[in-house]
This record gives sequence, C-alpha cells and structure tokens, in this order.
Amino acid sequence: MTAYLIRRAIMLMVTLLVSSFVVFTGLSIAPGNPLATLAGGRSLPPESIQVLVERYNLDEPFFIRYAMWLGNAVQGDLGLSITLRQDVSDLIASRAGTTIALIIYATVIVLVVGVAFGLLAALRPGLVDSLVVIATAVVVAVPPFVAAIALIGIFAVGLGWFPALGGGSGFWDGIRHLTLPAFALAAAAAATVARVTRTSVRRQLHLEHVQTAVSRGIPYATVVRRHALRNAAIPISTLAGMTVASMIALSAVVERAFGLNGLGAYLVSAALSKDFAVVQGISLVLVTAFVLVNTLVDVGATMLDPRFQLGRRS
Amino acid sequence: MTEAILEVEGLHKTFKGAVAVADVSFSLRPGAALAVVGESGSGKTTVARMIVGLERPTAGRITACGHDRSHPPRSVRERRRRGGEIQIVFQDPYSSLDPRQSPATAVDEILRLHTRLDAAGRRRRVAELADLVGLDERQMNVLPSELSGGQRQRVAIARALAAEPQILILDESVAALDVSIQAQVLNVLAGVRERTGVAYLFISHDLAVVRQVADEIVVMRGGSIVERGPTAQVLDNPRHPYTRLLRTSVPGPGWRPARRATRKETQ
Amino acid sequence: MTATSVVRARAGARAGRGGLGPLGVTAATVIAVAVVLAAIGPELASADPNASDFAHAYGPPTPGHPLGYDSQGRDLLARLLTGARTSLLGPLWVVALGMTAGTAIAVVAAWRGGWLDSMVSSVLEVMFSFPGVLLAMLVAAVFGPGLTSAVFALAVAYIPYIARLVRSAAVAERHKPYIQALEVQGLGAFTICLRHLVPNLLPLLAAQATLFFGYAMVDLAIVSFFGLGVQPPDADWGVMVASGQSGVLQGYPAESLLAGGCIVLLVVAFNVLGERLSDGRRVHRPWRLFRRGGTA
Amino acid sequence: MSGILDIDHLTVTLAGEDRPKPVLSDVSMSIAEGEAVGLVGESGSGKSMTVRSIIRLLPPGARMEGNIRVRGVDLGTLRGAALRKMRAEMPVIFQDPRAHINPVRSVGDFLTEALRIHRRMSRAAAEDRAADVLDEVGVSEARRRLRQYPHELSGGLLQRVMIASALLAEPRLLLADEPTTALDVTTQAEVMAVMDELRRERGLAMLFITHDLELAAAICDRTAVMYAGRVMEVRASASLLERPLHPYTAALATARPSIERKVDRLTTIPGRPLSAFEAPDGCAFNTRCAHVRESCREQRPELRTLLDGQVACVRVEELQAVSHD
Repeated sequence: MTAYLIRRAIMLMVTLLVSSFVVFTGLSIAPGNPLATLAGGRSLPPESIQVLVERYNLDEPFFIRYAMWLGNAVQGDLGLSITLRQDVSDLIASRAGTTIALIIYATVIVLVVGVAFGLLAALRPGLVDSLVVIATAVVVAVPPFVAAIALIGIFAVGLGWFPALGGGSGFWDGIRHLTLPAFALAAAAAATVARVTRTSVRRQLHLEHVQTAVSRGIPYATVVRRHALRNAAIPISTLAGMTVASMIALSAVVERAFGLNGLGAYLVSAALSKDFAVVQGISLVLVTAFVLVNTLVDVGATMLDPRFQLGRRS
Repeated sequence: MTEAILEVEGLHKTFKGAVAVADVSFSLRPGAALAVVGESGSGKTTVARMIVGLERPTAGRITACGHDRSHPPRSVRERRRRGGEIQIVFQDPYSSLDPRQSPATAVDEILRLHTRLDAAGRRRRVAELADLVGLDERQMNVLPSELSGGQRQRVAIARALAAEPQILILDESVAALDVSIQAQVLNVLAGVRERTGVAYLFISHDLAVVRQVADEIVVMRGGSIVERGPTAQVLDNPRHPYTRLLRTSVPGPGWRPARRATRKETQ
Repeated sequence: MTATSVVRARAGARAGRGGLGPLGVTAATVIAVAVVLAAIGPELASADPNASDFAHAYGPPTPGHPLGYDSQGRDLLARLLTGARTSLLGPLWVVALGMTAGTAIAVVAAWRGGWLDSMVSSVLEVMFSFPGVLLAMLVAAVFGPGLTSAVFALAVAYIPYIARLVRSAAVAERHKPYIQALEVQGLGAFTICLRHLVPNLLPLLAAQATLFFGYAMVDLAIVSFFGLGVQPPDADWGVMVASGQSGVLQGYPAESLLAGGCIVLLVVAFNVLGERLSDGRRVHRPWRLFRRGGTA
Repeated sequence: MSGILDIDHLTVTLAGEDRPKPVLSDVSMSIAEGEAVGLVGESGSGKSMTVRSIIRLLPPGARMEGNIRVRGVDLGTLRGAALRKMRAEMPVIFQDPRAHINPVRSVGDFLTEALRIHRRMSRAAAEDRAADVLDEVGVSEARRRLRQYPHELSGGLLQRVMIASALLAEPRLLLADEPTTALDVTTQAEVMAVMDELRRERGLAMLFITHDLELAAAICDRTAVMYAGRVMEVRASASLLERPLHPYTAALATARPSIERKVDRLTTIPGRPLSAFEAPDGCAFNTRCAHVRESCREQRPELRTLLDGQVACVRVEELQAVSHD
C-alpha cells in the first residue's frame, strides 16, 4: 500500500511538472518574441518593458526562464497582469473564493441528486426507471451554458425567484446568487452520475455473488445494501470524482453566463485580451486542482477496493 | 530410430522472477504423438507457447525440422517458414476464429500465405481440408457465430493444417467441449494423423483423453518434468508419487475420493 | 456460389436484427436530417444569415421568416441552418483527428506491449491532466481565437480518452487465440492489425466516435460561447446561444433557445445512437463450459 | 412417496427474444432423506436450470409449471420470509466460487452473514462457528482465513469456503451445481472427499450436478441423465454405469475415452447436444439416436419404471433383448 501511495505521489509530481511545462511553453511557442506576446500586441512604454524583462528574466535562456517561473509559481508569485498591472496571485486570490464556492455547491448537488436518482432508477424498474433514464438522457446532453440560459430564462426572468447575474454580498445572498449557477454547472454532471449509479447497481444486482446471497435467504434489502451498493460504490465514486473534476474547467462557462467574478470568467477574458501572465497563472491553478482531485478520487476508489494490491484496475 | 522433428532442450521461463518452466527437455519423432500432462500452473501451456513463438524462452533451445527457433524470427520469410513447420490449436473454440470471417475464407487466407495455388486450386484444397475434419460446404461458408463449439474447433484444426505443418500442437483443444462432441473431435484427430502423418504435441490435463491420443507422455508439475515414458507404461505403472496421485484422482468405477490427511492445502 | 451468398445474406440479416431498436433508429434519423440540412440548408434558406435589419430586431415570425429575427434583425432560420454546418463540421474534424490518432497509438501500444505500452500509458496519463475546454482556451490565447485552433486543441485533449478505451479493447483482442493463431501462421503484424484486429474493433470504434461526436459538439459550442471559437458574425449554434443571452434577459429567448435546443437535440441523438451501437457489441454467446484444469 | 425433495412435472420457460424458450420440459424426480442423487448432462440439458428452479432463482420473465416440494412444502406457495427461510436451509454450492463470493467482502463476512441475519448470532459467536467448520472442511489457519479476501485464496480453498458456508446453514439438503468443474483433478478429488465425508457424517441429502457421468456415479446413490431439458434415465449409480438402458446414456458412457485402455475410434453420437427449445417432436434424442424408429418421432416417451429405476425410451426392452443375445 505504501508503495502504491509513493508511486501515485511520484506520478502526481511528474504530471504537475509536465503540465506546468506545457502551460509555460504555450507562451513561448506563440508567434513573435516573448516580449510582444507578454504585451499582447500592445505597445508599452520603455519602463514597463524593463519591468517585464526583469520580472520574466527575458534575457535568460528558455529553460532557465521556465525554472525561475516555476520556482516563483511554487512560492506563490505568478507574474503580473498586463491589463490590470496587478500581481496575478492577488487577482487569483480575490476571485478563487467564488469559484471554489460554486464548485463545492455544484458537487453537493451532483452527489446528492445524481446518486439519489441513480439508486431510484436501479431499484425501481418499470415506470420510475424509464422516467429517470429518459430525463437523464436529455439532461446529460445539455451543455452548461445552455442550462445557464434556460435557468436564467425560467427562474430569473420568468419567475423572478433568483437573481440572474452577479455574485451578491454576504453568505445567504451569496448562496442565493450561486444557486442557479451551481445547478447549471451540476445538471449534466448529475445526470451522468445518475446513469452510472444506475448501471453499476444494476450490474451488481445481476452478478453471481448477489445471487449467492439471495440463494442464502438474505433479505433483499440487505443484499442490496451490503452487496450491490457496497460493490457499486467503487465505480460510482471513480466516475463521480472525474465528473466533479471536469466541473473545474466548466465553471468558467457558468461564471461567464451569470456574470460571476470567478477564476474561469477571468481566464476567458484574459484569453480574449491576450493577458498571458493571467492565462498562465489561472491555467496552472486549474490544472493543478484538476489533477489533484483526479488523483485523490483514484486513490480513494482504490482504497475502497480490497483487491487493489493486485495492481491498477483497467 | 528416426531423427526427432522437434527437439526441446533445457527450456526455462521466468515471469517477473517467478519460475514457470524449469529445465524442460523432450523430443518428438515425425508422425508421433507426445502428450504433455499437468495441472494448472504446471507450465505445460507455457512450453507450448514458447515452441510456437508466442513466448520467448528465458533459456534453452528449441529445434524444429532442423531449424533453431529459440529466438524471434529475423525476416518475413523465416516467420512464414516457421508457420509451415508448427501450428497450434487453442482451447477456447469461441475465440479461436475471427468472428468476421467464414471458415472457408479463414482457410483460404492461410493458403494464400503458404502456397502458390490459384483460386481454383485453393478452393479444391479448402474442400479437401473441410472433408478431412468433417465439415460440409454449408458450415464452411457461414460465420463462426453459426457454428457449435465442436464445429469451430474443427475449423481451427483445418486452418492449422492448411499450412501443411509437420507438427500440430493441441493446447487443451478438446477440454472445453461436451463429451459427445469431444469424442467426435478426438476421432477427427486420429483420422487426420493417419491421413497426413502430422506429429502431435498434445497438451492436456485429462489422462483419459491422453490415453486415447498419445503414444508417449511427459508429466509436468510446477514447471518441471517429473515422469516420462510410453503412455501405457506411465498410466498403468506410474512411478512418481505425483503421477500416482493424478492417476488415483480420476473418478471411475469403484472410485472413492479419499481425504489425504497428510496434506492440508495451504495458501 | 448462390447458396453461399444466400447463407451469407441470412447471417448478415441476423446480425443486423435487434441492432438499433426504435430509439436508435429515431436518433439516427435525427442525425441524418441534421446532416442533410447542414449540407443543403444554407441554399434552402431564402434570407442572408448575416444581413441585419435593425427595424426587425427581436421581431416575431413573419411569412418567409418563420422563426423571426435576432437582436440585430437577422433571420433566425437562416442563421440556424448556416450554423448547422459549422456546428457539425467542427466536431467531425475533432472526432476524425482524435479517433485516428488515438486508435493508431492504442493499437501500436497494445500490439507491442512491454516498455512501449507502459510509456504510452504514462504519457496518456499526463495528457489527462488537461481538460479539453481548458486546453482550447490556452491554444486560443496563444494562436488567437478561431475554429481551427479549437478543433486541434479538442482533438488533442480527446486522444487520451479515446486511446485508453481503444487500448484496453485492443489488448483483449490481441490476446485472443484467433489473433495468436494468425501470428503463428506467419502473418505480419501490420497485416493482422489491418485485416483482423482493427476490423474487429470497428463496432467499438463506431460507438465511441458517435459518443465523442456529442462531447465535441458541446465542447466546441462552449469554446464558441466564450468567443474563442467560431467568430461572429459567422453563425454557429454556440455563438448564437451567447449572442442571444441579452435577449433572454429582455424576454426574447428565441435565439438562445432555438440554438441551444438544436445542440441538445443533436447531442441526445448522438448519445443515444452511440449507446445503442455499443450495446449491440455485446456478443451473446451460448453458455460456455470450461472443464476443470485449464491452462497452465 | 414423499422425500426431502420432490419435483413433479416441472416445466420452465424463459422469455426468449421473439418467443418463449423452454429450458425444462416435464421433469420429475425425488430425493429421499440422506440420499445423494447425481444429475448428469451436456451443455443445454437443463441441469443447472433445475437447481435454479428449486431455489426459485430464475431470470426475470421465466415461467414455471408443475411443482417442487421440499419436505412436503410446496415451494411455489412460499413468499417473503418463508421463502427466504427455505432458501437458507437449501444452500447451493456453485461452480465458480470466485464469481459467487462477493470480492470486496472478507471470507469471514461471507461465512457469518447468514448466521448473523438468520440466527441473530453475535459476530464473535458466528466467527467461532465459521472457524470450526472451516477447519472441518480442511482449511488450515481458519482464524486467519476469516480476515482474508477471496482474491487471496486459491480456487480449491475458495470452493471449500463455499462448502463451509453451505454446512454452516445446517441444511438437510445440499444443492451442488458443478462444484468441482473449475478445479484441477487432484483438487477435485480432495474437495469431493471433503464433501462426501461431511455429507455422510451428517446424513445430508444432496442433488449433485455434473457433466461427468463417472464422477456422479462414484459419489451418488442414484444418477439421473438429462437431455434437452428432459430426464432420460434415473437409476442406481452402479447399474447405470454398468448397464445403461437409455441409448443416450449408453452413448454418453462410450463416447468418453477410458483411462484404462485405448480404442481405435471412440463410439460417437452424431450431431451436437440440443437444448430444450431445439428438441424435435417425440423423443428429444431421436435426431441423434442409432436405434430410432418411426414411433420415436411421433410420441414423447414417458419416464417408465424399469429394473432399479426409470427410463424414458419405448425401445428399451427390445434393445436389452438384442444386447443380451
């Protein structure tokens, strides 16, 4: 087990290193010289150029620059925004809260709603199952921005229950403002989790070991709980984790649609305005979060499975 | 005594440090039938796979038809020549055939590879081979999913024989078949050997089937050979304790399973 | 010969029966209609999709303009039909590139096994760390927004997912006796892969390609929604959802709703068809009986 | 006559793709207290379906006619708790223990689950019982095994765990569905020895399913031969092997190679084993039988009492007379 954890930790470090390299290299392979790229095509006064050259060590060779950038990044220094002339780290810090709150809110929805509907469909064949299957088949196909627009149209503009735009102030107001965005973000993911829960539980119910338990006269509810659900928990948690991780990147979509001041929305506007330091910084943060969540989920699911000594499941 | 057609000397195989086959040597004469007998984990299948080149020996030498085949082939021609020397029929009839190919097409593909026959010649040969293993024209032209396990195994035999090999390795080839089908396939194998003079290397765990097919036996356990000799001698007067255990474990008239108090199974 | 072909035809009919089912057929029909409309639609539409007439802004349907107008007074039907083309061609390229590269990598890794396979697996593992949308944003930031960069970015981002799926199927296939029998016969690796292994993976590949088409549609629409993909004034369903958002807030949801509805409808169709295709892959075998003993 | 298990005219039909698919056709047999009955047949003969019908574990959409009584109680009338109780008293030993034991729960959990639920035993008491029985079936270091997971045990050991769990239910009747088919021959001998010994000690009745006629004959008092979802012959094991009456039984016995001697060619049955849904009119075996007459195609032969058992063949007497001349 220790060997497994060490292997995963090394894998994690390598992955993070490679992704940081990709994020950094992205900037360097952009057409034109790094200075022009950093400036995003703007003409800058000489003193600003001097600041940039020093800040990014532009007179050093490529790998040295990468090493220094990475060293700074690890210490929390992600460079300087061209457009806002502020530290990227400060910008990220001020916006991360919204994104984190949004993702946590959506995660809760995904897990509660997704697993509940999945179980319902798996254990109630017939009408309930068909309804859930049809509903999830449609919802799974709804991209978050379409969900966002639909929710705004119905609940904000139509019914007026929730605000359409903005982040709100204070805890309860914040929750109120985040409700529609969280549901927009969670909709397709919850449907995915519901479908996976349904098929995993169904599959377990048809497996021989469940039949053994039934043939031993164990009450059905106990069979479902102790055997089908316990065993299905492994694939469900793996997929739920991956789905939650994918929301990290998709948070940008709903933030933009709902005018939320989060990391993703800022990444998009930075990409549009070619504010490279910001793009790099936020990409690095999001990729790191994505990789971390995926690794945690994978390790967690592996721990759930007593067969894990046999090596990685395919 | 004729020269051996297959010679295996000091064969070793380790998988990640675990010894699967240790110092296995035997030889097979042209037209003879040698059985390699053993239970799971005995290394018998690994020996077969090394001989056909699906597994690389860790050490040892394999010579077939006068050619060394301990190393992977170096050229396309060499690979094809090896195909013409030794062929193999596997255990599972359900995955032994390409599900998208009819038996006739499958055999035809091999004939294209190994012979210079024209289309008409190949068609004749396909019919001959079908006749040899007892399949009719209809069966040769449907997809494998329409055939039963026994019929598929006959197709696999016909396909193997298409290359006109000198040696046919049968790796538990009748183990997955129903009793009545198994008997049919065993008779087909007896007929094929009489009519073509091909030598059999018969990998099996089933002593009764081995008695029916093989002239000689080597018994393997834990990767090594523990006993060898003519089939009748080994089965009627087993010398090694393990061979005796195997022999007495087979149910038959008057058989009574006995609990061996001396050896409790341990993991 | 005729007897043979009759038997073959019957075998084919049996394989085809029980394939898609009514839902699958419906999904396939929806997709076919969309493809036809994307191909000939722009010619069908009477109006110019980019001609704006502010007098008609958010205008209701009129004869000749059955779906009404958008915020700039452009004909919605014409824009939807023109948008169908980009909205379908983009994912097509993503899937074509991603599937080709992913399958090639997977088959080579599965066939060679050993160190090459573990190396490929590790590289794929690292590639997993980039969500497709994020990579597309990065590429757009570097090379400038546009459909081409988004397509390439998504194709690259999908490769690890496709390759991982195909690899495990290819490994299973590669170790099946029929492939090994061909190896023993002396057929070359390339021939075996091309004539036997890959054709037997085709049902899986078709199902995966269909499912990934749906994902690609959503992801490309997201990128366009950000303004990093298809550039206005070109019509694209993702762009239309975005440009219609202000209309939603003012009580004119037609543009967003129609474009979003088209996306959802097609993605549902692709998902359903993909699932049906992968269900058909489950080969129903008569029960198999393995005697004691078995392989060493 | 009422035994521990009586099956009367059992017919089972599964929901097929286009039409219902019969898998068992008018099967009747009974097992007396303490008696072991073998059920032998090739694939598709319906032997496993018979066991599944007894414990009422048939696939959804299956239809069952006829009745099955366990110690006089009609299983068809049982519902809920009563059915569960009956199931608990008739444990099945399945062919593939690796698939039939939950891989993510420990061996101890598997063994004690039923005890704790049905007998409300404490975990500690249940584990004591389980360890004792594990020891009885020849599993060493029983205490340690309880903490292990199925994947840590060999196939032979896992099948002993399965047997132990069956014995823990303190049944009067064991159902064994090819319990040794997946095992090596030497392991089979050991596992069979354990089962046979413990069964006799406790005087349990057993329905033993196998494809191996000789194995069934060796450990069962009587043996039934099934073909295409029907019972062809039921006889005392020794005489069934020595002097099979039904042409199918005879053919099955000679098709199997002998370990004692080699023959030039085995006597084979043409064609392949049929499933119940493919069976022809009349006698199910008539498409493969060497002694077929017109009458065999017209009417289905009933299972008739003859010598020390029952046979379903109209020509038994003639054929016996011929073979004795």
